[in-house]
Amino acid sequence: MSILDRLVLFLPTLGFFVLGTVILVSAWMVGQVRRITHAAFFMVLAFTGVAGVFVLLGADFLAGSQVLVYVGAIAVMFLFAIMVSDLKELSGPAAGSGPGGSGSRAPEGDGEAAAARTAARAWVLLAGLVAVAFAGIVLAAVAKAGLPEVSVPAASGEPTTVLIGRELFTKFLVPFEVASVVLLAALVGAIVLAAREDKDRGLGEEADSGAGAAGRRNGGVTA
Amino acid sequence: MTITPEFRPAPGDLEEHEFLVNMGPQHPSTHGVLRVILRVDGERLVDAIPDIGFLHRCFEKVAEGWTYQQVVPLTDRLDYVSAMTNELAYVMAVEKLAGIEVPERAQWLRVLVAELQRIASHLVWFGTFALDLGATTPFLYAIREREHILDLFEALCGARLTYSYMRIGGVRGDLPPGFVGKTREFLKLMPSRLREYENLFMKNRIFENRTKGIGRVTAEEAVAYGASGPTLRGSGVDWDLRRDEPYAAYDRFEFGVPVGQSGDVYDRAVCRFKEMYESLKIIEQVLDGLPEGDVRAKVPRVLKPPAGDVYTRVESPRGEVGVYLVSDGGPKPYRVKWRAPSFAHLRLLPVMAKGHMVADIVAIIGSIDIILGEVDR
Amino acid sequence: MPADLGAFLQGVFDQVHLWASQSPFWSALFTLGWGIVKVVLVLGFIIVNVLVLVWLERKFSGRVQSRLGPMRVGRPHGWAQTIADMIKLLGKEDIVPRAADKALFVIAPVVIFTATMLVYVVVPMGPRAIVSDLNIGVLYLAAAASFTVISVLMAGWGSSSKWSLLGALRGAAMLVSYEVPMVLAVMGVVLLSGTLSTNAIVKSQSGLWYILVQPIGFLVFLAALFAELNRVPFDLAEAESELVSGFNIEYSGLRFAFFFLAEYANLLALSAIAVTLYFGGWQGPFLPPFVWFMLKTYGFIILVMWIRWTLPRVRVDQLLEFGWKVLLPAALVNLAVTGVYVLLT
Amino acid sequence: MHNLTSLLTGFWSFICGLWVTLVNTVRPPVTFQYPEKYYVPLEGFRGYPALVVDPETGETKCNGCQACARACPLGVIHIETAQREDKKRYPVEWRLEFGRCMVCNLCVEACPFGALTMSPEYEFAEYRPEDLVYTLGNLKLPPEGFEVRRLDGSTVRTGLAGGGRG
Amino acid sequence: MIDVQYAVVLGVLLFGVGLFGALRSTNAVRILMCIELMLNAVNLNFVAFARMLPQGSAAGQVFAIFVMAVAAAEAAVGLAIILQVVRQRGVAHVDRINLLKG
Repeated sequence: MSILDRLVLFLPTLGFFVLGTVILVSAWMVGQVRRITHAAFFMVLAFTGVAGVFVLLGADFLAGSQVLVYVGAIAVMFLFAIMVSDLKELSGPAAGSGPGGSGSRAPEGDGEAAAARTAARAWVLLAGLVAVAFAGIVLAAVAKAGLPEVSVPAASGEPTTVLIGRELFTKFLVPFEVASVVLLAALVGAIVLAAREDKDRGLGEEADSGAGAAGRRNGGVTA
Repeated sequence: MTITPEFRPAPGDLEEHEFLVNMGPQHPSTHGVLRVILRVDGERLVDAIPDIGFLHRCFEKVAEGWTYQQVVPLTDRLDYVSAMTNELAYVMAVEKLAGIEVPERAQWLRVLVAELQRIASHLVWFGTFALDLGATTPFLYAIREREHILDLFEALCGARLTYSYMRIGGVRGDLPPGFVGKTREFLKLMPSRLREYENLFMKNRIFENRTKGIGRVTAEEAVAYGASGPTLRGSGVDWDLRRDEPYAAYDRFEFGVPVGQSGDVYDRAVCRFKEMYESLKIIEQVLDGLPEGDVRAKVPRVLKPPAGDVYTRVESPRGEVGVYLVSDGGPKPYRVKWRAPSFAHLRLLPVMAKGHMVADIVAIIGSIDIILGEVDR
Repeated sequence: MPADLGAFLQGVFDQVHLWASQSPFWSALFTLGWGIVKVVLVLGFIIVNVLVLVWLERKFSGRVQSRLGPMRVGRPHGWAQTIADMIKLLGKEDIVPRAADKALFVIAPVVIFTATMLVYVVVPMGPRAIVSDLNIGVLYLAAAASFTVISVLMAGWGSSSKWSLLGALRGAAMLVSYEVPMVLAVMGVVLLSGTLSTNAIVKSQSGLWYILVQPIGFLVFLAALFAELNRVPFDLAEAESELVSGFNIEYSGLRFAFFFLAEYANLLALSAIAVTLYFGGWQGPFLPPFVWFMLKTYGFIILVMWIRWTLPRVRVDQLLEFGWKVLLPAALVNLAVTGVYVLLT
Repeated sequence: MHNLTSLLTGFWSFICGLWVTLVNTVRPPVTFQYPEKYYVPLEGFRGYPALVVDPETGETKCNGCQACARACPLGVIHIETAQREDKKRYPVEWRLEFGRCMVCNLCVEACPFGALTMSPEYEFAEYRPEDLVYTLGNLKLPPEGFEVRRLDGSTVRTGLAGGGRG
Repeated sequence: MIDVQYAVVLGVLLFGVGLFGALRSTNAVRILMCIELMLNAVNLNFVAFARMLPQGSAAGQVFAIFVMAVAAAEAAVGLAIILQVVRQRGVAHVDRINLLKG
C-alpha cells in the first residue's frame, strides 16, 4: 500500500474532522454571535453538519430526516418567531449578559454598571466551568468504558430504510404511537399558545391566518 | 395619533408588531404616482393613508390664464384614460354659460365617442385590475381590444390618447369615411371578447375569492364620501347621470345601469364590467339613428360668455366629473373648479382598507379605478 | 450508430473503472474525476436548459398574449435574448444596500442556487443517467427543498427591506406548508413502487404511469409544485403587484442572476421530478430514454407555464387555507386509500 | 358536500380560463417589429403642425398673420415676417418649439389660409433638446406627402402640396 | 476509516458547547436554540452507539428519530411560550421573567 493509498483512506476521517470543526464552531457561534438571526443561521449550519456526520456514519435515512426536520421545520420555526416578532428585546445582543440585568442596558450609577459587568463575567465563567466539567467527566467515562472499536462505514446488509422501518413498526410501535401523540399535543399546544387574541379586531378566526401566525402553526405541523 | 405624510414614527407611536410601509410613489400598482402609507400588523392593514400631489400640474390655475377654447386640450390631461368625457364636461359648462345651442348630430357624436371612451377606459381598468391581482394575460387582451377603439379615435381626431375632439358648440369634425363600418365590426367582435374575459378572469374562482367581501362600502358611506359612478353603484345606489339627469343626447337611448349590492371589490368590478355591455348597446343605437346635419354651431372666434357661474356634470367611466365655471365676461374663465371622481374615491381608501391585508389594498385601489392625473390635477 | 457509440463509451468506462479499482488511491481519483465530470455535465445541462427555458417562457407568454415575444437578439425569434440578458446582468453594478445584513445578503443567492443544484443529484434522465441513485431519493428531495426556505428567509431578512421581509415570510410560510402535502402526495407513489429511489420508481412504471392510478395525488403534487416554484397563482413571495418583487427586491446584477437562474433551474428540476414520479420518467417506446425524458419534461413545463399565464394570484391567507384545508386532507385520503390498496394486493 | 362542489366549480373555472388562453394562443399576434415594419398612421393623424407648400411657387402659404400663434395655448409658435415687393408678407422665420407643443390642433383650425396642417409623422426623438425647435426649413411638408391609412383599409397620400385638413 | 468513538467524542463536545451557550445566554430564544444543539449531540451519540450494536439492528437510529420528534415538539411549544411571554411582558430575557417572585 503506497502512501497515496493511505492518504486516500484517511480522507473520510479528514472529512469527519472538517465537519466536526464546522459543527463545533457554528454551535459556539449560536451562543456567542451578537445578532440572534445570525445565531439561527449558524444553528442551521450546525444541523447540516450533523446531517453530514450521519452520512459518514452510514445513517443516510437519518441524515435526510435531520435536514428535513431540523433545517426545514425547526430552524424555519425559529427564524419565523424571530422575524415575526421583530422585537429589540428578542433580536438584541444577549451574549455577555448575566443574571441581574444585561451589560448593555445602562443602569443609573457607574458603580452599579461595573458591578453588573462583574456579575456577568462571573456568570460566564461559571457557565464555562460547568460545561467543561461536564465534557471532561463524560469524556473520561467514555475513555474508561473502553468502547469497542468499530469502523464505519461498515458493510451493511440492508438499506437503513428497511431496518428502521422494521424496527419502528415492530419493536418500537408503542413509543412510535406515543411520539405521534406527543407531536399532536405539541401542535395543539403551540397553536393555542401562539394564536393571538383578536377580540379587539372583531375579525375572529380570520385574523390569525396572516403570515406570522400561519408560519408558526406550520412549523408545528411539519415537525 | 394621526399619521401625516411627513410622519416619522417615534418609539411608542406604533403598537407592538406594527410598522409603516411606504407603498409608492414608485410601486407597480398605484396607477400613476400615488403614495399610500400603510400601517400594517404583519400582513394586516391597520390603516392606509393616501398621500397625493405627485402629479400636480396646476390645471385649475393654468386654465384661468387661457381662453375658453384653449382649455379643451388641457382637460384631456386630467383623466388621461378617459379624455373624451373630460372634454365633454368642460365644453358643456362653457356652452351652458354662453347659451350655445349644439346641433343634434354633434350631440349624438358626443354620446358615441363618450361611450367608446367608456369601453376603452373600462378595458384599461380591467387589464390593470387583473394585473393588480396577479394575472398578466387579461391586461394584454384588454389592451388589444382597446386598440380597436383607439384606431377609431385616431381616424376621428388624429390622436390616440389626448383627443382634443370636443369643441365649444359641437365637435371638431364629422366621422371619417369607414368609421361606421369599423365601429360595427367592433360591436360585433366585442361581446364575444367580453365573454372570453369573463371566462378567463371575472368568473375565475381565485378572482372571486380575492374580491368578495373585500373593501366593503355601505351605501350610506358611499353617498357620504361623495362616491359616484361604478363605485357608488357597486354599493347598491342606483344613480347614473346619463339616465337620471340626461345630458347630450342620452335621453334618446335605451340602456341598463348595472347595480351591485354589497359594495365590495367584486360588486364594483362586476358593475364596471357589465357597463361595457350597456355601452355597446348605446353605440349601436347611435349608429342606427345618427341624424344628419352640422357638427358644430357657429361660435365667435373670441368667445366672451356673460358674467356668471355654472356647474355641469357628466358621467365619466370613473364617476361624476363636475365642472364649476365662473366667468367675469372676459375671454378667459375667471375660475375653473374640477370635481374629480377619483379624488372622492381615494378618500374612501382608508375606509375600505381597514382590517384587510396588504394584498387587498392593491385590489381595492384597482377596484376604484383611480387616475392620479385627475386626483392631483 | 449512437447506440454503438454508447456501448463503446460504456466499454471504455468499464475498462478504466476496472483498472482504477486496483488501488484505493486510483479508485478515489477515479471517483473524484468521474464526480467532477458529472457535476460539469449537470451544470452545463442546467445552464443550457435555463437559457432555453427563459426564452421559452417569454415566447410562450407572448404567444398566449397575442404578442411576438423577444424577436430582436438572434434570428429567428430572438433565440439569443436570454444570453444577452445574462450578459447584461453580469455587467450590472453589484449593489449591496447600506442597511443590509451583508453576510446574509451575500450568502442567500449561493444557498438557493446550491439547494437547486442538490435536487439534480437524484433526477434520473435515463436508465443510467443519474448522478447518484440514492436509496432515500424522495426523502433527499424533500430535504434539499428545505434549504430553499432558509435562503428565502436569508434574502428577505438580509435585505433589511420591509417589502422583502414580507415577501420572505410569505414565501417561507408557503414553502413550509406546501411541502407537507407535497411529500404526502409523493408518499402515495412511494407506497405503490415500494421504494424511495427515484430510478426504481421510474422502472416500476414500465406498465402504467402513476398519474393514472394517483390522479388526486398528482393534482395535490401539481398545486404544491406551483408553491415550491413560486409561480402564479402562488407567486406570493415575489408578488410583483403587491410586494414589488418580494424577497429579491434589493438584489441586482450577478446576485439577482443567481436567483433568476435558481428559479428556472428549480422549474426544470421539479418538472423532471414530476415526470419521474407520475409520467414514467425516461420510459417510452422507440426513442432513446433521454429524449423521452426531455420531451416529457418540456411538455410538463409548458403545462406549468400555461397555467401561470392564465390564473391570477391568490391571497396569502387563502393560500395557507387551501394548503391546510384542501391539499393536506386530499393528500392524506389519497395516502390512506393507496395504503389500503397496497395492503390488499 | 358543499365544499366539494365549490372545489369542483372552482376547478372548472380554471379550465374555462385555460381554454381561453389556449384559444388565444392560436390567434395571430397583434404586435409587430416596429422599425422593420413601420406603423402607417390613419388619415388625419396629428404628428406636428407643419407648413403646407404651395405647388406653384414652392413657397409656404403662410403670410404671417399670427392667428396660429395667438390660438396656441402654450405660445410655442413664433413667426417673423418680411414684406415682398408685391406687398405680400411672407415668413422669414417660423419657429415651433415642438418640445412644448401638445399637438392640440388649435393652430391648424385657427389658420384662415389653410397654410398649416398636421403632419402624420411620429418619429420625433432627438439627442439634443434644441433639435426639438423646428424652423422653417424642417417644418415644410415634403411635396410628395405621406402615405396614410383609412379605416376601410385603403391607403391614400396626404399632406400633398395644396392639401390640408382643417 | 472513522472510528465510531470519534463521533461519540464529537457528540460530547457538541453537548458541552450547547450547554455553555444555554447557560451563559439570557435570551430565551437563544437558550432554546442551544437546547436544540444539545439534542443534536444526543442524536449523534445514539447513531454512533447504534453502530456498536450487532448488524441488522437500528435501535439507535430509531431512538434518534424519537429525539427528533421530541425536539420538534419542544421547539414548537417552547417558542410559542416565549412568544406569548414576549407579547405580554415585552421581555425575552429569562432573568427578567420573574413573575413568580412577585
